[in-house]
Amino acid sequence: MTSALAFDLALAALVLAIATLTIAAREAMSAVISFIAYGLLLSLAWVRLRAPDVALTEAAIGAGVTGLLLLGAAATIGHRQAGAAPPLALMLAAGLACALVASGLAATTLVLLPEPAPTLAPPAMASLATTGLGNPVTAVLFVYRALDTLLEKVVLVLALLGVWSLAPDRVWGGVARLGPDAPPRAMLVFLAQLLPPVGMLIAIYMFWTGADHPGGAFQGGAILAAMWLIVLTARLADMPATSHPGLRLLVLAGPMLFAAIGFAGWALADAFLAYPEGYAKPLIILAEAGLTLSIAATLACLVAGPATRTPPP
Amino acid sequence: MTDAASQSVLPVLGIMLPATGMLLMLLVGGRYVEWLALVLLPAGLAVAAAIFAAVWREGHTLIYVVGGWQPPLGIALRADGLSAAMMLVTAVIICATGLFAGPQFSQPRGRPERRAPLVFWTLLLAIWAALNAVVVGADLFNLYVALELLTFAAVPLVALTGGTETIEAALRYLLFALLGSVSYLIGTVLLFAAYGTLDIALLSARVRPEPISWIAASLMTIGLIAKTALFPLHLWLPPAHAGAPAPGSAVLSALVVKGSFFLIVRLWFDAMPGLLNLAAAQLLAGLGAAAILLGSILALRQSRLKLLIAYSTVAQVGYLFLIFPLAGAASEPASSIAWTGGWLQLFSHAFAKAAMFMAAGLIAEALGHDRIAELGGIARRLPISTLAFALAGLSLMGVPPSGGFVAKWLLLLASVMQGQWWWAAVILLGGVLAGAYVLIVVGKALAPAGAAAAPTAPVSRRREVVALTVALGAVLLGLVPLQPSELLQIGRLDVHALAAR
Amino acid sequence: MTIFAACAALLMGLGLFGLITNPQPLRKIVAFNILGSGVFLLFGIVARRGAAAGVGADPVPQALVITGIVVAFAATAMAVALLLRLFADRGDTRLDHESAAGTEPARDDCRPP
Amino acid sequence: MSTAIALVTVVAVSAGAIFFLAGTIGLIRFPDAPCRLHALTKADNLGLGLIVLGLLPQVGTLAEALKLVCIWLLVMFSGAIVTQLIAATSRHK
Repeated sequence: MTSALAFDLALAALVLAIATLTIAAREAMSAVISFIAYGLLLSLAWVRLRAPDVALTEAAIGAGVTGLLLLGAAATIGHRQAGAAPPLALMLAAGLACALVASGLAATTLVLLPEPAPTLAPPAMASLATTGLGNPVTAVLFVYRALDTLLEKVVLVLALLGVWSLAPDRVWGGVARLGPDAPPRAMLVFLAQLLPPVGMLIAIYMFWTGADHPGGAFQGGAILAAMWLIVLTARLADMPATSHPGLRLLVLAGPMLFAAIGFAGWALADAFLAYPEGYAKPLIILAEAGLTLSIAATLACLVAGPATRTPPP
Repeated sequence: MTDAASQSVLPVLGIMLPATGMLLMLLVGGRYVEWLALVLLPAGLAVAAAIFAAVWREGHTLIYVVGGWQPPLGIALRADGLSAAMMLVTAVIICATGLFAGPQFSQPRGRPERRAPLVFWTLLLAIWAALNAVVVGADLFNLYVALELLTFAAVPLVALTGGTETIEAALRYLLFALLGSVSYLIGTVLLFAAYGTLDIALLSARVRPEPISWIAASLMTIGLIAKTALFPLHLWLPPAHAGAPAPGSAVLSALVVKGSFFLIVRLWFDAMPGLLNLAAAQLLAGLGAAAILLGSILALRQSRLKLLIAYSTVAQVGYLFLIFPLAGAASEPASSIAWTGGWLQLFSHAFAKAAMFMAAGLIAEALGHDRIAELGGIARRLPISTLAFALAGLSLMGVPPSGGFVAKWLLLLASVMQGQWWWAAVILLGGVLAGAYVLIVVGKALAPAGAAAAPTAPVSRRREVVALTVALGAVLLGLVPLQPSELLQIGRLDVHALAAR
Repeated sequence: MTIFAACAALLMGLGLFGLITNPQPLRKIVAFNILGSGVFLLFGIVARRGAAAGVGADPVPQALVITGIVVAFAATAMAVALLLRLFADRGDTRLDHESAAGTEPARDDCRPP
Repeated sequence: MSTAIALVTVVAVSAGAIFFLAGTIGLIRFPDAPCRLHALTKADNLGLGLIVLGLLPQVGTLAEALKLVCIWLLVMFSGAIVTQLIAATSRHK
């Protein structure tokens, strides 16, 4: 037990140290790089908190895709970013205020939370059998609180629309720029030829296993997105135009399929987003399959950003 | 919540109809977007009207348990009298905005898809879905997702047609909104940790006045205040609302900021009814009063019409917060009077502000600018728009006959009845200041055109009529009887019962 | 668990500090992500405290965090896109320009075709 | 027998950890990018290899053992390529 405690202490100290580095870094690029390391370490903390699903999500999306996005931004903006630091007095005041907030929150979580802690684990586990799933987190996401998940998919699509809408009028529907204009290095091309088959396999496994074990559509989708981005950066495939009907279908198919399953539940199982008895697991896997593809497309497009070139004729 | 309730799928339709409609629009793209809007706007209005009618007829809350999973494990949707009224007002304003924006955001025939129309219509429907989700949501985390949906629909709308300043305004708006979301989320997790549920009805029975609920409530309120742009977190609003295209500004000012305000009320009156004490209520209303005075004074100093209207939103939002001390006290009938007055203020401001932004948009379109000093002669060129602006102004000032008058009168009455006369003073002073900034604009508009007046571009008569109709809506709200509305009490927690408990 | 609770609170404080004091919007966005991950960690602690019925952590807060992480990513993507557009238009990304809206003519509505 | 297996694990994992430590010190102390990469990749690939080797006797099934080996191979593969890319980029500057 003590070795676990020591590990947790070391992990928490390391997470905090890297977070401090991230905040204090002088250059945006250094901040982003340490942020990625921070995200990966944080996913270890999630493992320690017995939340492997979250750990995978944090590593794939929180550190991976977010990191990619921020790296791209830092590379574009570069060093011309020397905004003046606020005056020392303000820094001190802000520091004091934030220290107060942090200690207040720490005190709240350490002292004020009731014992025994209220929990929804028993009802969630009790109903797990009726869903046919083995992973209670997937059951919460796709059965008990499916409306949250559905609306969150709409949020993701909306974010993509918001990003796309920042394209200038004349290139609307055009192609986003990914990576530098120079031809890709041979090594990158090699990576893009060899890694994606493996990555796709892992992504499919991740989505498939999510019904019963840690994993699911988000994590699988994020890995798939990363593979697609590698292929696109290596120019092994063309970035599709944002007006391409196929791309739009890919982005929208998952949420629409999920919504359709929801309405089917209304017609066949008495409630919106309910599943007919015995069909819950296959329907959820169907929805997750669609969502994995859509999440992959959406995440990749969010990283690629708005169109910068006119669409090919 | 009262016990009487009936199952109805209508609340789900209220969210999913615009949400799936928005996805469909993005899928089909091009000219089909407008055709879809032509179908979806009336359909959504019909759903809102059906909910309104059902709540009105049955006299109790509509409930839908999503997927058949009862809270606390599952999520429920609840439409009480207030939700029904909010949904109806939202639907009417959205449809009017759609009519107003129709000619402005249309795809040319036989040409490649244009950016602004596609983005505008999808965002309009997304805002609608989000607002409906906010007003019928009964689960604090589900409401968080709804709030994010609202933010993500509103921010791109700010940057839709503008230049660099509007991008900056949108970014600042996003940062404020995200900070607000995080603060709300901390409160949510603390409540879950303390009481084991996120369902508002269950929470209302479990929450006790103890430190952790205080901390959670404060954090959530601060977050929501940032999204509502209550003083002193209002800095993002004027550039954002003034920078959006006119129909966008109309929806943002009339509806979007009200979504997060609605949640503050849900939180204090429905989720944690035992928590609202005198000090908290006075603090919130104090910020509201500061917003009324500061917003109005800043509006007076603006040189651009759209910024003036945006600062007026800062001020008018302030009135809404008077609901906390006036309706929170358990002294009938003053409490019910204030409750009705507060919500009437919200509805009439929605109509008035939408009309004002529409009129201002048309004026700016005709002149090519919206500098107040150079508005001379516009009343002769665009009499309908000027009339719409003036009528909407009546409601903001609180002059009869208008919804704003009834709302402010009820609030005034309630504050006098409860001996909180200082709020009455603020209401009156705010009315005078509103009168001043409306009259400045109307006076300039009525003045003869200067010698160097630029030629004006033609504007669509149809759009002017829409603006005028919306302004008339604000006036017509003044015809509601000067008494507490029964509809708005449906599903409201009984304050007396609570005090006795 | 106590350790991670303290860690979560400190992360939130750090993130907030960065969000307030960092002059560069990109680093504000990074700070927002740290702040957000601190909040999510708080969910994780609540989940862990709710361990029961044979699972090591209450699945409900875990699911909420997964939703939250995706929403936070969407927010980051939108903020970065706005920032890059600002940079492309103006060559810097400072947000301390006192809104020039007061002097600019309204670049308001695209006129109907 | 089990003691011997445990001993192998302890020795291999400790050796792996030492390699990681050396790689990290190299990353921090070496003067320029190629040197740092040199230290990092050599030490990390070997370090990870030793750790995987040490863990192999501890897993129950063949599938899990394969997963461990896959991790090692994937890290080596992507590490090698990314190192090349970083080196090429740093030379260009």
